[in-house]
Amino acid sequence: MNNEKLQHSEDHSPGYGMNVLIWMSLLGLTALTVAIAGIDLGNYTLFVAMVIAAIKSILVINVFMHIKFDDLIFKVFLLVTLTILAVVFILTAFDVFYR
Amino acid sequence: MATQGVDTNYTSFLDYQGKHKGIFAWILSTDHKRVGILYLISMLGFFAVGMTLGFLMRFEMLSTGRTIMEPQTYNAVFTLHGIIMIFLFIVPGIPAAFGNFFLPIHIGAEDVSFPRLNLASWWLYTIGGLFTIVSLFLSGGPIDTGWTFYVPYSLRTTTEVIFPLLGAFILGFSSILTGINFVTTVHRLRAKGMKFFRMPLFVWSLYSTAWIQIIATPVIGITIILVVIEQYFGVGLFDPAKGGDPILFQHLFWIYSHPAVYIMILPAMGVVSEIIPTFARKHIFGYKAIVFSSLSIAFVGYLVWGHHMFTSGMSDTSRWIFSFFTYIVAIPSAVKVFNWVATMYKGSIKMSAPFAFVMAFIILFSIGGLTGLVLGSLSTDVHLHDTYFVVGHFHYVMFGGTAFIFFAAIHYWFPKMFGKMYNEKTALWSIGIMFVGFNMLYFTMFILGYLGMPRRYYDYLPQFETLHQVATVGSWVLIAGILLMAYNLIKAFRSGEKAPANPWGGLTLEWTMPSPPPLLNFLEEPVVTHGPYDYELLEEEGDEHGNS
Amino acid sequence: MSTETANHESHVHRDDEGAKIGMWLFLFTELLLFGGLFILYMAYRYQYSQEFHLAAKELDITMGTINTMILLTSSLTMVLSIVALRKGNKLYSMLYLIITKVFALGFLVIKYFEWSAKIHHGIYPGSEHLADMSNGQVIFYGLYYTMTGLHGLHIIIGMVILAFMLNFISRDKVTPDNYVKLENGGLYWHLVDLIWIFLFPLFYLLH
Amino acid sequence: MLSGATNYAESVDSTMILIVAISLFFLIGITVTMIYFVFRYSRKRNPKATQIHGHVGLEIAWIVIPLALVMVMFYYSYTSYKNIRETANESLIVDVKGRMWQWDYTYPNGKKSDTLYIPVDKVTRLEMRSEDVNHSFYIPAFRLKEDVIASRNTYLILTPKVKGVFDVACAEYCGLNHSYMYSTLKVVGQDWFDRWYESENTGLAQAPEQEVTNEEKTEQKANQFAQNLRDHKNFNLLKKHTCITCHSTDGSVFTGPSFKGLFDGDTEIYDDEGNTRIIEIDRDYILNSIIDPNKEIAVGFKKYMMPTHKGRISDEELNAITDMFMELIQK
Ligand code: HEA
Ligand code: HEA
Ligand code: CUA
Ligand SMILES: [Cu+2]
Repeated sequence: MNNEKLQHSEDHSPGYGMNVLIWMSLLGLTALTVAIAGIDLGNYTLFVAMVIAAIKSILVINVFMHIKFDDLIFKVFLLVTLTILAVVFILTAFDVFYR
Repeated sequence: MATQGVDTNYTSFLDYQGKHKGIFAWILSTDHKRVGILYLISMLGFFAVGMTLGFLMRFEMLSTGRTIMEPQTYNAVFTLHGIIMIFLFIVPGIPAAFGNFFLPIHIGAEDVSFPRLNLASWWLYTIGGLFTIVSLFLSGGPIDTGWTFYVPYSLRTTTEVIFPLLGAFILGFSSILTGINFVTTVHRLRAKGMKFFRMPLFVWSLYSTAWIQIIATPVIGITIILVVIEQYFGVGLFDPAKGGDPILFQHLFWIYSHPAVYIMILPAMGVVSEIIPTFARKHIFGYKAIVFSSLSIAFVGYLVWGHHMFTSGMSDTSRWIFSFFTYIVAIPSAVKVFNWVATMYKGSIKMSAPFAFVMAFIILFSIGGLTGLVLGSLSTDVHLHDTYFVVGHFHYVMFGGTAFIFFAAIHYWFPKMFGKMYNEKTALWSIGIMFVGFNMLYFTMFILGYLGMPRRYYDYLPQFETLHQVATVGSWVLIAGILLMAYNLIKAFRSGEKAPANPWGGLTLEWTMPSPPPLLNFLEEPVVTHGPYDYELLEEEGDEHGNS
Repeated sequence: MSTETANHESHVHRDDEGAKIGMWLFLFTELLLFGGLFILYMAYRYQYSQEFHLAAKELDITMGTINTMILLTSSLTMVLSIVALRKGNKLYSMLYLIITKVFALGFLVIKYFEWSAKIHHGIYPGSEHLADMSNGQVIFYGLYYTMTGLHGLHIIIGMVILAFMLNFISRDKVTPDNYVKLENGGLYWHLVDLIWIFLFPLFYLLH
Repeated sequence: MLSGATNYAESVDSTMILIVAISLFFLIGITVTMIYFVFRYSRKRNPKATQIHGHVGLEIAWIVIPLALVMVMFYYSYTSYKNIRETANESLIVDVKGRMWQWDYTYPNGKKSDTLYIPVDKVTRLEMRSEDVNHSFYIPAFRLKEDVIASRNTYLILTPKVKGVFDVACAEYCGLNHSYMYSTLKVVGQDWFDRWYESENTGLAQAPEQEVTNEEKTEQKANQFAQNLRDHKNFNLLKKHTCITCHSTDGSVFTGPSFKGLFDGDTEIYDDEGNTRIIEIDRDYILNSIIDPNKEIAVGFKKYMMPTHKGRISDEELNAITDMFMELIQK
């Protein structure tokens, strides 16, 4: 078995400071999305809300879940899964939106 | 049981006595080989039940009107037949039985990554199966929705649907655990020198399958949960009376169930890619092409689920999109078929039982797959959807495809797993009989379907009677073949000759160990220096019947 | 690691990377599980967009926002617990875990008040009040209850997992140089958070 | 073979032939090649294999050629299907209701029918909706089907080019009597259709007016008949074989015609071609109705609703029942 991989890649993992910073941005983004919801953006309301949610989840996944500091294989896995999820959404949309 | 094989000073996994005794030594064992055999036995049990139900259905179809059962019974019988065959036999199928047994061995590992999860998955399988069986005896009576559980019928029927649904949910969980285990094992536990492109194709196919199990199965999970919630609380998500949309149920159902058909066939394709090189003594043709076709089937499989819904009332736009992708997904399968046949070219072929199964498979699966093309085409599918043509199609791919290879795998690995040999001649006879019966039974269905005989029909118009009778007689021939095969195997298990370590001259790692395998698989940790099909090396060494 | 059944002299390998792969694969299944529900949401929101807006007015943004903040903060304390353990600080690690659990409980309490307020107003699946509303509103609440309900269930499961972690740390089964279990528990907790990040705007911010 | 009744059906058949032809080519090719290899390169004839690892050119060829062929298949099926979905200038719109386990048709003028009449050579659009679970409206001769669901309308467009009587089946599993959810589609000439469309008649076209010379007298006679039947010593046989769950004795219509209607000794039936005639009830007719019930069907009722009782009823019982009816009718 590949012994070198057994050890944790300690040096990369973020410490207290970085995590707190991320947390503050997450709270900020939450406030932002609530604030924007008050404004009428017409058709873009949903879009903007989803973009903000996506940014938030990127922060959580990259830092809290330390994908950013993990092996490449984790990123590939995640990308494949998200692609399939997107495909499934799009293909369903072709039915729902074109009826 | 006495020790067998060439090497006598080792404990085989069959003989090993651990902390637990008797049956507990099996049902509490985390040894991947024992889990594999547990799966094999339980699946054969369910399979026998499923086949008996199939036999009863055919008997009912012998004449118009009532032959042996009432309409309600018939509806329950085809539903249970479908549920048992799909969820209890063919989806766990080859991965759970032979995958568990041989995947770690093929990559030179001692066990899977999470042995306890592996045992848990068998327990979940058993519990899920029990749920399904228990439902037969509950007040509502056996479920009658068809294996597809379509709403709103499944919300309205008075039969017992909750239990079989929960059963299917639990079985899904079991399938997910197997998938997680396999992906992790392949990534983490390969032996020294076992590079990715030195893995046997069986492992590649299991790896692709495992990904489908992981990604697709949760979708059926949530679909089932929603139906159960609907039954209990009436939230309305699938209930047209409350604004729900039954078509969305079908989307969710097939988002899982189409990729699931590749869960069924990919492992079988993997077994085929093992058997052909072994019996042709020849390197597989286009190793990488087969690898990538497995991976691409796993992915493209998500693009086509709508071909089960061409007439469901979904938008015309998505109808043609799904039809288009359906054609794309046929290509990787075609690539495999061509590569298999090409492997036989200039080989040194021995026609033994596993190989004969493979030949039958190539013909039957091609027929099944090519009729899949007829169904993938929009205009013809609109005519043939939900007719016996579809029934013919999926029995060709599932029975003629997967189940035949399941049998092939039993014959291929029987000597390794149990250390005994079976009678080759009897095996060949049984294959011949099965092949004839099979075609009589299912080819007729294509004609019936084209003539407009809908499926899930208890009774039919008189003009279909003759063809139905041909099919029923075919089922009897098929049964004769299957019983002969079962007899042959049981006899071999009881009193077969001792099997050598490498009866077929295969090159994958399981043949380097004595039969049956030792407790921890490898007597010494293997180091892999060549690919699984490098028969030229074998010839250079002048090593014939490959005693390791 | 006790292997009660694998009692043969199986060499138990410690494979942290493998354990993490396993956990991520499991998270993917969770993602797809909720994915199915989000597909339903997409379809019904398109079909009933007016009614959805109308129905969403009943939901309390303040409560929703507070809950979001709570969950995000609990995610932070979860990470800090791991950081603390890695730095060798067992006590802090456990403390952070307890705070995480308190937040989780807080989330559930608020959720409970939200649900019971709705139910009090006669809005629950199968209620007469709901039956008088339009189909779109029925569906909105159907989705609301199933999705937040399933999410709530995951919070509860998460709390159970965290309880195990607490126990493991205190019994030194999870230590500064063997903490992959805690990491995996954390991953699960973040996933629950992730789902909520999407649920929140989709149900509360529809005005 | 099942012959097509529309231009569309023919285009479906030719697509089918195209796909099957290509498929047969590959199937035979693969099978023959494989069997040849197995013989030619058997271990006896060829003890030593030649190791070949692959061939890039071949791999590309057998990706590209099948891909091209399946695209051809897709193109033909898509174009033929597209035609049938485009809402052409329909001259008639019929509402189709599916429910467990029956099809009902409503015409623009409010006329209702349980047989679908449409004019030949005209475009008819079916607007379909289910009242309960999913069904599927399937006309094999037209190669057409579309699910009928409860949440919204689905449609089919029919352009028949020949007159005739066609089966309509339900192709989506819908419970107990799914396989009996047949209905009839009659394609008729425009004149004929117009006459039917304007008439009060709901059932079959040339159905003669009921002879009601003396209504009261007839009614009395019928009631007397029903009473006699219920009092008859062999009536329990009808109970035993559950006949009376479908055939009432008081004139109410269930799945099958009421026994009460037998009082006058004749009945109107139709055959496969849809022709109707009035026949006298005799022993043979009663026997046949039990043993081979789908040969002659009373007007107003559907075929295949009643299973045969052959082998399920003893000869004595059969005779007793027949005697009973003949005796009562004579009275
Ligand atoms: C093992 C399971 C399995 C497999 C592998 C497949 C494989 C395929 N299936 Fe099948 N299918 C089912 C199981 C399976 N199916 C089941 C269970 C149902 C019914 C479910 C229900 O309703 O109950 C079903 C139903 C089904 C339908 C819906 C029918 C309907 O209800 O109206 C369709 C429609 O497109 C379809 C298509 C295909 C296609 C295109 C493939 C392709 O992947 C096939 C690819 C293979 C080949 C093409 C043959 C080999 C290649 C050659 C011989 C070379 C020549 C090739 C070319 C020229 C391309 N299948
Ligand atoms: C792997 C999948 C699989 C297999 C192998 C089979 C096997 C058989 N099936 Fe199939 N079938 C399905 C999967 C399968 N089926 C599915 C998914 C459906 C759809 C259900 C639905 O519509 O919801 C279906 C539906 C279906 C129908 C259509 C019902 C309808 O629409 O009205 C019919 C009709 O004839 C049928 C017949 C048969 C028969 C005769 C067999 C025969 O092969 C059985 C013959 C063999 C025997 C009877 C063997 C007897 C031997 C033993 C019992 C001992 C064996 C012991 C050992 C091996 C140890 N099946
Ligand atoms: Cu209606 Cu089947
Ligand atoms: Cu499919």
